[in-house]
Amino acid sequence: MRHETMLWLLILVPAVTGGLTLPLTSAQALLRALCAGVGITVALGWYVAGKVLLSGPVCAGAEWLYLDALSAYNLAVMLLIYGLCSAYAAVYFGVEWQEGRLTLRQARQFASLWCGALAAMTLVFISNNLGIMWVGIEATTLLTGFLICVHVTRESLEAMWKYILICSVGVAFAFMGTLLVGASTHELGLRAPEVLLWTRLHAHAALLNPVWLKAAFIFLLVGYGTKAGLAPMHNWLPDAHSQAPAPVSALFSGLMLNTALYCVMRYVPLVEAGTGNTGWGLRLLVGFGLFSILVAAAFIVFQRDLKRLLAYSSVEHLGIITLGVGLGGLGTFAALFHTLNHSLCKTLAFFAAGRLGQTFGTHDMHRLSGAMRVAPAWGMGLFGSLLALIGVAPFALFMSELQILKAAMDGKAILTLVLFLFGAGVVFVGALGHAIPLAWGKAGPVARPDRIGILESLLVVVPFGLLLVLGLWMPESLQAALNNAADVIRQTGNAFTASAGGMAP
Amino acid sequence: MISISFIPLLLALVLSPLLFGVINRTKAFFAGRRGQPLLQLYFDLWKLLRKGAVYSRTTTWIFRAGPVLGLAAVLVAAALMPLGNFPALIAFPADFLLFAGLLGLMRFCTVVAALDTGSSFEGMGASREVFFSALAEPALFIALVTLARQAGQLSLSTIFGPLSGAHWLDSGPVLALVIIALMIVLLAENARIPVDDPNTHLELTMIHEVMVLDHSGPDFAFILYSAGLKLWLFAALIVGMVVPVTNSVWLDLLLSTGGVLVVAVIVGVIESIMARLRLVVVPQLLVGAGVLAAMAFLLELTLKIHNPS
Amino acid sequence: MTTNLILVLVVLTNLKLLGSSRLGASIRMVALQGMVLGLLPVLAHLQNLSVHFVLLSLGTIALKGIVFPWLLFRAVREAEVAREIEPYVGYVASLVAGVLALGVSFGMCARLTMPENIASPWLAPVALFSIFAGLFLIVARKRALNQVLGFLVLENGIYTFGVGIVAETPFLVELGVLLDVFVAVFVMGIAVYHINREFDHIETDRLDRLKG
Amino acid sequence: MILLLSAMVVLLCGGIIMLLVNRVGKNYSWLGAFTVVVAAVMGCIPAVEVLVGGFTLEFRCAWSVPFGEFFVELDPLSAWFLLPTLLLSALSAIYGVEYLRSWEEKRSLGPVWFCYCLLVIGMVLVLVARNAVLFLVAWELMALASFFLVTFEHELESVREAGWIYFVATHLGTAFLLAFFLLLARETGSMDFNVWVNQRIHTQGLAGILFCLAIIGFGSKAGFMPLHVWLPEAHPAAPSHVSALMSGVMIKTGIYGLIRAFIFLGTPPLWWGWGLIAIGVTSGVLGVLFALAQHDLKRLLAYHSVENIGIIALGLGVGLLGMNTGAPALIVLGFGGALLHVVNHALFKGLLFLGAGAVLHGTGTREIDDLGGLLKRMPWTAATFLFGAVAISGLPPLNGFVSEFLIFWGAFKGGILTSGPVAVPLLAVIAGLALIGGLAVACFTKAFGIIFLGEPRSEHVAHAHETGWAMRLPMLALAFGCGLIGLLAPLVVRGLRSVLEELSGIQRDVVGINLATTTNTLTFVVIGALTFLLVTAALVLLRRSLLAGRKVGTSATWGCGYARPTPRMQYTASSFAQPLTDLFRPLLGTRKRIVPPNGLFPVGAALKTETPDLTHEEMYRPMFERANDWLSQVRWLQHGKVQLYVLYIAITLVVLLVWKLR
Repeated sequence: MRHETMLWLLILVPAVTGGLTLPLTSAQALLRALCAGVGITVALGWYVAGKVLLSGPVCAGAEWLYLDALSAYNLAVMLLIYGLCSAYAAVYFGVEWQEGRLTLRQARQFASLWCGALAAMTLVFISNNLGIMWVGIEATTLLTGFLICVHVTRESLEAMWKYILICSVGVAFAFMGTLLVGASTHELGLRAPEVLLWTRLHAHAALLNPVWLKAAFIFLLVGYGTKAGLAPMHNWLPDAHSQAPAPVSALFSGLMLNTALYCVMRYVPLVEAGTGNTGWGLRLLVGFGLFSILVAAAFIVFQRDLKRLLAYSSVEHLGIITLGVGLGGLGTFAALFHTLNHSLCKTLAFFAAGRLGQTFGTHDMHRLSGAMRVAPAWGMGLFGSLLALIGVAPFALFMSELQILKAAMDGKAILTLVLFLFGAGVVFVGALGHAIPLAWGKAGPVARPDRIGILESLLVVVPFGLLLVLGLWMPESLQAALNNAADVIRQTGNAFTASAGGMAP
Repeated sequence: MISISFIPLLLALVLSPLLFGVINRTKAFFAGRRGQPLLQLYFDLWKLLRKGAVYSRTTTWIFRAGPVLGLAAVLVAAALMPLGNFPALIAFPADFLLFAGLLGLMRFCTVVAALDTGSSFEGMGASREVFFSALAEPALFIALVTLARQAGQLSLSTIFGPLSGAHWLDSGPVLALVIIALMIVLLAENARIPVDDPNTHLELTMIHEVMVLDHSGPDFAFILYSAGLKLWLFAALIVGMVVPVTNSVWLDLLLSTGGVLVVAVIVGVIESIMARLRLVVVPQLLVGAGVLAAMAFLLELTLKIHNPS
Repeated sequence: MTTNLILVLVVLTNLKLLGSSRLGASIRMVALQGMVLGLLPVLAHLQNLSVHFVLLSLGTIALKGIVFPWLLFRAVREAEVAREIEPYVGYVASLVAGVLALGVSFGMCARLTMPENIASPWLAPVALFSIFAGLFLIVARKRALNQVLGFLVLENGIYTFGVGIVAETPFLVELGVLLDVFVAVFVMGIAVYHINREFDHIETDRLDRLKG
Repeated sequence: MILLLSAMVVLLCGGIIMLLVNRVGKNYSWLGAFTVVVAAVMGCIPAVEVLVGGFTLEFRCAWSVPFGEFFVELDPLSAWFLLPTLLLSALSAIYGVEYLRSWEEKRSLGPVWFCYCLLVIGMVLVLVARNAVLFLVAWELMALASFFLVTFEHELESVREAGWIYFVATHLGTAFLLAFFLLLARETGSMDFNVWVNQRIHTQGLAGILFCLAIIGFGSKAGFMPLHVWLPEAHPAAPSHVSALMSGVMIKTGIYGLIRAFIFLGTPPLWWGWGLIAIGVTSGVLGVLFALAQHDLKRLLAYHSVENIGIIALGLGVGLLGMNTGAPALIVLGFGGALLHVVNHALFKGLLFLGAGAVLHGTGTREIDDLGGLLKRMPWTAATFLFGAVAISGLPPLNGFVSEFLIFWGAFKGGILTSGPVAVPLLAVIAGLALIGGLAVACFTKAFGIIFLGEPRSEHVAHAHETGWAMRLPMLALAFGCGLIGLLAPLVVRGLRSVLEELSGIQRDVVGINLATTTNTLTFVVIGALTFLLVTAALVLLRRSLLAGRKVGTSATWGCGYARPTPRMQYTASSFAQPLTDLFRPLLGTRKRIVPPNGLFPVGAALKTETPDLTHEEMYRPMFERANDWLSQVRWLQHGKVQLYVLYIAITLVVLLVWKLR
């Protein structure tokens, strides 16, 4: 059937692109081809996702492939960000190529790995088999590993080593968890091919063995949580983000973390149903969410390196998303919305950080100051995105955080509310203290003049505009999509489903 | 009615310059001198009104406007102050707020005029003037609210009516405290010893007098006259608490007028027997006045609880 | 009861790994462990043996028993290092810790209700123990190579569990897993190689420039 | 309503256009000002209608945001706050045209005007929003716009610092507001203000919590001590016409929000009244004291905003006590005085900030001690500033007196009628207001006298020049307004009727009666004021006739024998304030640096005093620094050792397995 082919294409196109780019002999051409390939994938993906969001889940390839509202939504977001990142990569490495800081070999390496990563992530979203989903995640880890050290330096190597080791260990745990889930199905007596199929598990979730399931979820949470950068498993994140080239950092923060978190979300309904909807799993999520927020807040205050700052901010926001999912109900809705907002905002921030880094020749915030004067467009982009990240209205992140707060308040989770507000407050104070000198401080020494083309200015305007629009106006269709996606995580028939739909109660 | 309510104002206008004479005479008596004639201030005013004026080149219209506005303000204030049983020309609830406001305006004008000269001495005087009056203000208002509570009335013209012997028997200490507080306020507001010494000729020690060093001619006449009026008004405020004692209106009027002069005598006595306080001590005096008034208010509260009348 | 034998072997190899300082010896131990575990699929499911298990065994033996050791030996030769010098935790202490970990894992698995058709009651504990041992190696050793070994042991533990308890895991998945592990080790090998060339040492405790 | 909405649209479009057309050296400020004026006029019409008619205009339309609804309503309370907002916005905009001209060559003025328009939109929207989400968005929009306006001169380190302090203060305040609104939403199950009004919170404990949240949240915007830290930083930093707008009306949105909160919260317990009175006295007295100790004109004015907010809080406290004891007189006088003072303060504080801007514009300095004798060079500015000074000192016959009169009167009424628990706080109100009044006189005689009178104290004054009409007219208009409200007090207060009915929740006729007595009294006050003017006129004539034909000479100021006084011999602001600042040293923590004259023929001697904000120095700065150090302690968690990172993971795993696996 048609969807099946489409889904297969989603994996094939990027893979093939990766292959095709190899023979090319100029980085420019390489990057263009790359963008073209990604563009096609994005188009395909959106088409399929749109179909799913409108007309229910799709199951294909002998139940190996499955796309429901949740995965479709995440897929759509992921592809959107991937498209932006690829365009930006073209700009970023284009500059390096002109300055001869990028060899053809590096370019090839980058292109192939980049496409591979895209394929792997797509696999994560469209696979129905939890094992394959895991394979996808592990694959992204290994493929992106070398993306960190496109430029081999001591720091980048160190970062890569930490990244690969920590994430491999974490993801190994995730696999253990997957197996444990399989082990929890003994009472069901499923046949070999079905045992890890999400659809089947979801159908019989209530019959799963609770103890095995709990053990499984703990392993999964720690494992995928490591990849998603939840504290205290986040330590690889600042190093990797600070050392990777900006497009890769954007890729990491913008979608790899979400992808890992998506895997956790997949299991939430199983665990909840399996443990009799006692909110056992959700409490864990809330705990990790809050801890991540607070740890990140503490580290943001005294950062010096811009990209490390952004990395910690990612830890914070992933914590917020986890918190939202953990709160359930409206929180889930808001968490998914926050995923989109955070990805948009953080990619913009990393774009700006990268180009400004090229302009100033450093990421040290003491030297990288007065960006607004030196490079108006990107300076504006950076300042704007930082403001949005720390939750200034009328940007979309304010809205989603507001809803998460509401979820906490309505759930009478006062302590959670207070801690969240406290953490957010600390982040605000700290990050604003960094942002203002960044934007307006005494202009630091400039390594190279800032030239900016129309495409680049688009890269600033598009995410920014989206953030603004989503903050002030949330299309019905998007709300519906979010609700459907959220309903996959929270067993439907939830009190908030109606109200979250935007009809003021 | 309106006709007789002119009386307090008229008395104030006519007799207020006399007060300085009385004070000087008292002090002369204590010093064993003959002293100036009682009507000295009248003569001075008359002389000044017929003189020309000399203005500093530094000054502006502010300097010229100061005395006029000040006098105007205190005149209107005079129209608010009753005497004995006679209500004031303008009487309405909480009129003492307007009274205080006008005096404040008068102060503002004097101070600004003083600063207009750019002389350091007058600046010094101005600084001290605002300093002390700012501290005197609370004392005045607390005293007033205590009175008002005592009388259950909110207008100067009606407050004093009920304050008769009965109240003195009933809550004498309260009224006594209030009187003391008001007396201190009077001394401060009118720049008398122990707060200020009007007739040393050492500018550094003076407050009110030094502010008007540069004024001359009619302007100075205005200033002197408004000073007299101001003293009269405060005296009337204090007297009002004691009088009326009889139930004959005219007798009371006589008594209150006499009372005002008595207050002047008392001021004279104080000036003769006390030395001027050091500037740093004055705040304690004024705050003390405020504390006394507040004490009076609290006593008043407890009294009211004991016998609700 | 060959399964139990295998499991005992696994435990012993783990303990040896914890106790040994020479990288070469450690690699051999890991190789041995891989070989042994390679037999597990077949031996654990003798009654309902299927081609799927046979292929799995072969794949495992080939990968864990031959390819990985070869890769690692190459890395050792590149790095010209023979032994771990002053690890964070001494070898005796490591052994003690290992024994403790064994106890803990048995205790923890007591909580789980095992499926009835299980080859050996020791499967889960031993798997867990291997995981702990692997973690311990990663944490307590400085040589990057030792950490790769640790990762492998950890992986073996999970593998033990998977093969022993979740027999129903689809073949495709297992292939994917093996492939991933292979790539992982491969990648780590390259990383070690790079690091060694850049820093001319592979002491990961000196890789601590990025902090704060 | 449509008019008001379209006014906002006009502002938005105007702002965007300004953003597009302005370039460096291409200055279309007049266009921006024009837009604001047009919008203001459009907005004032419905506001006046509502205020006079006492009815309510509303407009709802779906807003596709969760829990959001575009529900705006113009009721008397909103209208009462809306009028000064629009008026001052328009006047400041006109002023801005000339004030900003000196920057037109350096930078594009587009962003400034854009933010200005946004700020006005934000304020208007805050005043009319009736949906919590809409309100919060508007609130944040207001904060954001004003933040960018405050940091207009962001080349200066101090300005950036000020911007940071301002944004942090306001945003942390917003956090409390979030809690406030969400808690209300939870209790009522709705985000709709009208629902909240209909089902007020009556459970005491909950209401208490909400009250505290509102006090902190809105108070940080209004500038209650000790949440006021941002005012003395932000107002001097911002361009003067923006300071005027922020100090004049923006901080009032905090008061507005507080009053709204009261409406949601049912009958107040006594301690709310006490709390507000305590806040009022602290803010008022400390505010004016700190103002007295400042040498920077705009800092001084900023502290006076704190003082006036304190006065308003006192009024509200009196009103709350009235609501608690069911004494309509207190309600009418307290709330009435507070509301009237909101308008008055908008007028004279706006006027004073514009005046300060004119001085800054003319002389290039805000240091009071460098100025002097400006009246001769800037007669218009001086005259209008004098008006503002008299008004803010609460002296008749100007508007400041009227509102303070009402609050005072309310306090007195309560003071003579009620028993201890109410009477004693009211005594505090009386004493506090009296002290504030006296100190305000001291402060503004100092400000006006030292700046505009005497002889120039430095070179800055030499090239001072009077402002052009664009800056002069707004000041004249505001001064006129001060006088007008002073003389038309009864009419203005009558306008309060519908507002008071709305917020006090007592019957129409009761309000009516009390308001009637109030207006009668005020008529007497006005009569007094008019008599004062007549007497003045008469005296002026008298004086002229007296001096006619007499010799009127001029000479040097009498120096007590010293023949050639120099400007440097004049009293300075510091010396003028010295007795008071010395007396209150414990509260102010004024720092002195003295270089005493020494030797037989001393050449140099100097005295420098500075009074930094006590709460900022003693409370916030140490707090933030300690927090910073404390947080830096966690740095070791990220020590760069990969082994230990893995250990964290392992520990997490084991702990969870042991703890959670049951």
